Amino acid sequence: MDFNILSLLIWLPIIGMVAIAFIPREQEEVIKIVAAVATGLQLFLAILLWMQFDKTAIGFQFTEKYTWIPSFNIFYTLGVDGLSLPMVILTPLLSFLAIFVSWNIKRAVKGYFALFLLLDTGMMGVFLALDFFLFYVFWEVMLLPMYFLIGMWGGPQRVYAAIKFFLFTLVGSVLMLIAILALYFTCGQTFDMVTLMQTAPEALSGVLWWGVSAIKVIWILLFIGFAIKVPVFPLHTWLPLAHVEAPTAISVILAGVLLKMGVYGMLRVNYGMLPEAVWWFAGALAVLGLINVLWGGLAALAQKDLKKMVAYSSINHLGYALMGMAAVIAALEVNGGNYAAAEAGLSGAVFQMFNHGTISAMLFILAGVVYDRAHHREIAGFGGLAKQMPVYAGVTAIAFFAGLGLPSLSGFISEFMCFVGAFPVFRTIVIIGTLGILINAAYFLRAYQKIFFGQLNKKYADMPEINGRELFTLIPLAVITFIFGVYPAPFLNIIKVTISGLVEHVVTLGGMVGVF
Amino acid sequence: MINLVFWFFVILIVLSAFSVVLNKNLIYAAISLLLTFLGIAALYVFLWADFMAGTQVLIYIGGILILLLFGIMLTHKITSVKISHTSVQKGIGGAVVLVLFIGLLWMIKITPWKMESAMEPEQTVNTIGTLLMTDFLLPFEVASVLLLGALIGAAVLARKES
Amino acid sequence: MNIFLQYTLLIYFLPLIAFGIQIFVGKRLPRQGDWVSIGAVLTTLILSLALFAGMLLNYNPHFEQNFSFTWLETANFKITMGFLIDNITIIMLLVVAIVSSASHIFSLKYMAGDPRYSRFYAYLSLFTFSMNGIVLANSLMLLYMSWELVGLSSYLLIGFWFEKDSVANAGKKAFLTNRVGDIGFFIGIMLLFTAIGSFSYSDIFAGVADGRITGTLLTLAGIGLFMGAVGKSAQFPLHIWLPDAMEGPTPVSALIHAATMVAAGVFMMVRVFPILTPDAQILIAYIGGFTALFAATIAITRTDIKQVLAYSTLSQLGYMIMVVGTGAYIAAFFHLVIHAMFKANLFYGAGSVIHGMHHALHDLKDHKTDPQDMRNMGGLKAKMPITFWAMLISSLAISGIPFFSGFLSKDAILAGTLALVERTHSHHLLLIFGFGAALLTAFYMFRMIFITFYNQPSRPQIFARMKESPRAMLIPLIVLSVLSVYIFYTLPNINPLSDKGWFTHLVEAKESLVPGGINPTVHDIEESIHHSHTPAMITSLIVAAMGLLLAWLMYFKKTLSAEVWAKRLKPLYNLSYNKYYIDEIYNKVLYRPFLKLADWVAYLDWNVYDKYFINGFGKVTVWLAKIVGIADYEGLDQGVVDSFGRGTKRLGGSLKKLQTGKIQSYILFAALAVVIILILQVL
Amino acid sequence: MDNLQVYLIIAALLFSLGLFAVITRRNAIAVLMGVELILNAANLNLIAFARFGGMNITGHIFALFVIVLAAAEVAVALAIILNIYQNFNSINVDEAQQLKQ
Repeated sequence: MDFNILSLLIWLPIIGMVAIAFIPREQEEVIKIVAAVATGLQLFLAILLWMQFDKTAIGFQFTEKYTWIPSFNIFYTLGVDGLSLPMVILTPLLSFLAIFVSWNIKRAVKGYFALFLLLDTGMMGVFLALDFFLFYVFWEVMLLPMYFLIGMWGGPQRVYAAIKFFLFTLVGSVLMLIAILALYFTCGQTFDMVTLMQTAPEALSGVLWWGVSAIKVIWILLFIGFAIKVPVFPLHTWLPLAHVEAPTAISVILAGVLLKMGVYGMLRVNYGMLPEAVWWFAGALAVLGLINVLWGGLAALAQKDLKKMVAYSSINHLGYALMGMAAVIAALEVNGGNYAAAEAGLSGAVFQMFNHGTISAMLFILAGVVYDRAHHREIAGFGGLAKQMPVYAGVTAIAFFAGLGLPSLSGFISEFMCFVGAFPVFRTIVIIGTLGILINAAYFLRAYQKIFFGQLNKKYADMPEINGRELFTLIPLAVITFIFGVYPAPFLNIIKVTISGLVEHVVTLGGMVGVF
Repeated sequence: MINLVFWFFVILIVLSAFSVVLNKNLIYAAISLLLTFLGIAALYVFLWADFMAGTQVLIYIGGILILLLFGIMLTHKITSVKISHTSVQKGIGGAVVLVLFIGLLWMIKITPWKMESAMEPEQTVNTIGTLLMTDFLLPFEVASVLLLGALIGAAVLARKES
Repeated sequence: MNIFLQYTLLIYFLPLIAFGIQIFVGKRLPRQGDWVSIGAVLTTLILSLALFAGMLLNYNPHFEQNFSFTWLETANFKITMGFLIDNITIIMLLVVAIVSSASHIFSLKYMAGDPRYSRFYAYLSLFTFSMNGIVLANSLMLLYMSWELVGLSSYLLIGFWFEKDSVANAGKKAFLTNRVGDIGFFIGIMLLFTAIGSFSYSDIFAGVADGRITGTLLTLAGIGLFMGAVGKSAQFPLHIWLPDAMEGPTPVSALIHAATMVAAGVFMMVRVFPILTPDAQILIAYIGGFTALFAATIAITRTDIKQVLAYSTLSQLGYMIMVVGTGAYIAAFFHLVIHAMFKANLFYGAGSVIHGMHHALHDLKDHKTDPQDMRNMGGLKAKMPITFWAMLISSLAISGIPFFSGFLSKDAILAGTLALVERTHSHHLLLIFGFGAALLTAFYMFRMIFITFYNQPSRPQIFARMKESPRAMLIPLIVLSVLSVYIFYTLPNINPLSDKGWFTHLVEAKESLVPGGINPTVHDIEESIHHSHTPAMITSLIVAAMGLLLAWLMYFKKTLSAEVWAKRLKPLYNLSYNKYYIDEIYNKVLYRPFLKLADWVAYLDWNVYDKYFINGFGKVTVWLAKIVGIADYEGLDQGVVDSFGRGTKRLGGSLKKLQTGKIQSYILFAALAVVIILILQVL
Repeated sequence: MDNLQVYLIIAALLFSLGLFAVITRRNAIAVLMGVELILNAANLNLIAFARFGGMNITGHIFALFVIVLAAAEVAVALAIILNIYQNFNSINVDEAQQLKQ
């Protein structure tokens, strides 16, 4: 490829944003079309990238490197590998669909779409940046539009929700910044992530700060920073509120992309730069995953608000990914060098990350569809809608069953792989964790029954069926869920080399156990 | 003799300048200003600046002062005897100005002026002309544009609204 | 391509294609597309028959074909999928195809006029597809996936008339109860995978034989897999969903909840039998045996015709599970096949009766009377002769009367159980379970027959409007009745008292693969069965006859009054009538506490943790800010800064006068400033 | 007479007087006269420095430009004053105090 496709991917939305800035605010249709075109082109580029991506190559591809702030050794470095490619495809896909989801936005259309495109740039940048400083900048770029999008276009408690979201995330990014600077100053004054992955383990080994291993300190800082995004219990309470209050499209992005940054960040940064600590922390990670699964699931079961239930289901689902991530230590010598389990767990986590992106996006869109019609989200307030809206009921069934891990839909495989991977090392935790699949089923079926089964609620006897635009946003996601559920190999082929490389990385560099 | 002439002009300048500032009648003030300008033109001659002296007389007296007089005439009903005005904040103004003047004097006194002696030139017009057309061509042109602008601006501003 | 692969691929995917067509365009097709599904299922029937014929013609007891492809892989982790075709598979495919075809045809009339007619056929096709997946799977992975899909189709079909709350609840209950079992199943799979590194049967068998997983772990793995079977085959304590599942349409009950899906658990246990350790086997035997008797005791007090059949299904599945545990697992498979035929037939018969009742009630405009309640029937023999005969044959079969198929397999099961007791000289309890259930089976089946088809009609006005069901519903009854006759399973042997025949030859028992010789060999088992065959047969005949006699006395001759005996055995009757209060107990002990826990978690999370802890941070910060604010305002600000401020204000007040708007003042001040600077400079 | 300081003192005096006029006079034209005095003071300095700095003609040129500026300034200022007069019927500077608001 002879043009900088990654830069284009990042900056296309900004171009769209500038274009929108020049359109008079009355021209709402034009603004929406521009936004759709910008994200659509971005999606096209992402697919092009996917086509050109060399699945067998090790390391980063399509790298770009330009000097940015030479005095601090800061570069504008971009690159993509098997870990980020799924997210690079998912992000524009969800952004593109989210534009259509927000087609009915009434207030301040211009500002909304401009901020949305800025958010898109931020998200894309986080996944593509290979320079820590750049990474951090994009991380923050993403935060601000999100704050406004929730705070200005959200529900009744939007300001509270936005501030909560903002504060939580800010705490996380501050800790992350400290960690980044710590890495910068201890590992040869570089922000280059690829370099750091090679040098940090050695540079940090044996370093003690206040009597504690520097590796542990940095790991914890980074972990908290990313854990807030995931979100990991007990740092999760911003999520239900933000999800409930945010407009539908923003919930989609929040659940579909932003939450993934936590997992992505952990795999890229924590696992990449501090592999020794993986061994130390994996147990805690598995336990946190278990708590996420059970706590999120039980909380979801008790929710009365559909969107809140879906929000808690996100906590529940990402718990599986955490368990899968913890599985990586199965490959260590002391655990029997079970590479199969380690790869299963890690691939499962990455796959779960992607699947949760598509599935939870569907769930939020579906919740939005019914909210648009009924203007409430009380699960018990519906009833019998299957008769009135059969197509909607069918699509919802796909999403719900994907959410509860039904085989032939993608969620199953990733959960399965996470469990299978983590099982050899964390037997008890996984066995307790399998309760999660029961709880999953319980809350989804309960909600499904209350909304769709029983006698039709008279109030909704003339509720219109899901319309073409809404279906257009749902069908691609449903198709992806189904295709990867039936035949996941194409996805796993993309991440295969990177995952085995990461396992190898953690094993060889994390093998220096005892350096603490 | 020359010394005497010189001091005469100095005294003329000082007196007339005071008159400009203090005279209650504007017409008188304007005429005093004319004397001041004349005295300064004379001092220019003492300073070997013959061309500048000529310019001073021509522009200040022939141009600016006439303009001022026109202004005075136009803004006061000529019949009114009260072509005069009062002053404000004389006390504090005077004090400040006085202190400032003393400061200036003191500064003039303590500064070690670097002097360079030179011969009196035949005339300065040639040199000035050459310089204007070479080194200072651009400022010269800008000045001419400025004058043009001022001309038009003044005409536009002063025009009575129809 | 291999001919077997071709056939099985067609069998596997045709119903799926039919499902796809039906779900998307079914409504727009002529006749709502029922012919698509029926065509697909009949084609699979023909293909299954072809496979079956091929198997019989080229008879080979060790026939086995394995096809697999890599489904997903990473560098070291790999999952393959594929088909395992052996004799068991082919027989099972045929069973599924027969019962499914019958169900499709039966539904033509039974479901006619339903607003979601095409949807119904779509779900049936989905079920057939999923069930065939279980049958064909060559690995636990595909088995598990199909297992869940079967659960999905069951959920959809039970909840087909979802407008009724009890129906929707039943569907949910079925799915969730199955999931409980699936957790165990899943753990079992993970235990095996962790030890062996593969999901496929052949690898697992090889791994177990190699001793890569032994002892307690292997027992746990076996029990884990069995938990899956407990869920799907509705064994105690997860049996609660099956009676509720009768809320679904009757063809569904016949297909899924009597013949095929519930037998999937048994099928799986048959498949994985070689890896079961003795401990696991004993547990299986007890659970199965207990369920057999337990369900039978409930069945005797049911008044709903489908409920009787549901509990009888539980009981029969218990038999199958029990015999897997005793080691004679071929008998379990045998009974599975035979049971599928006669139990489906019983359900279709019941469906036919209900259909008639429903139409009669409809004519009467009576919407209160329960068309499934046997107490509203009686004397129907005269009105519905074909239905009656079909049900009678099936009842004879299930009761284990000679000349009917059930006798053969039941006999084999009881013989297997007796053989275990004789081999081990313990576990006598299993005999009580087995023979007790046999007695009760005969009793409750004929109770049903007598109440429904004999005696005087209890509601003459309904009776007057009853008529035989249409032909489409009778064809399955006739076909399945014929298949309930012993001769089909024993050819070329025609001795009705012996189960020897093609079937027992066809499926050979596999040796246990558990290392260490702790399980008896196939030869040992067969030897002991041979010894216990005759006593078991005689005993079973006696108890069946007793049960039949009792039913005859009570419900036909009425020399023994059912009411009087119910009063005499009041506590027992109550227990049975209330299904041992299991649902209530679960509700109280599990379900409600679980929901309460969820509520509690949600409350803790949102109203305690978030409200007090997280927002507490905020509150503390705000509070601190306030304190700082007060200190800042009252002390620093008012005290220190404001004095500056006040001074400034005063100064400003005075200086304000300076702000005159007059340029001259400003210039003056500028000059003043210059002066001040000057002075400062000098000083 | 051949002494720089004398000229500077005169210029300083002129400047001070000009400033005084600017500060105190109420009539705009009188203020303008004060400005003229200040400009003349500056010019005088320039020319004096030219004379005692080795007869550097650049000083003259500079003074020339100042004169030009002064002319332009007076023209414009008078025009403004006329305008103000038309609006307020007075050219007393302290009456035109919109700046205060």
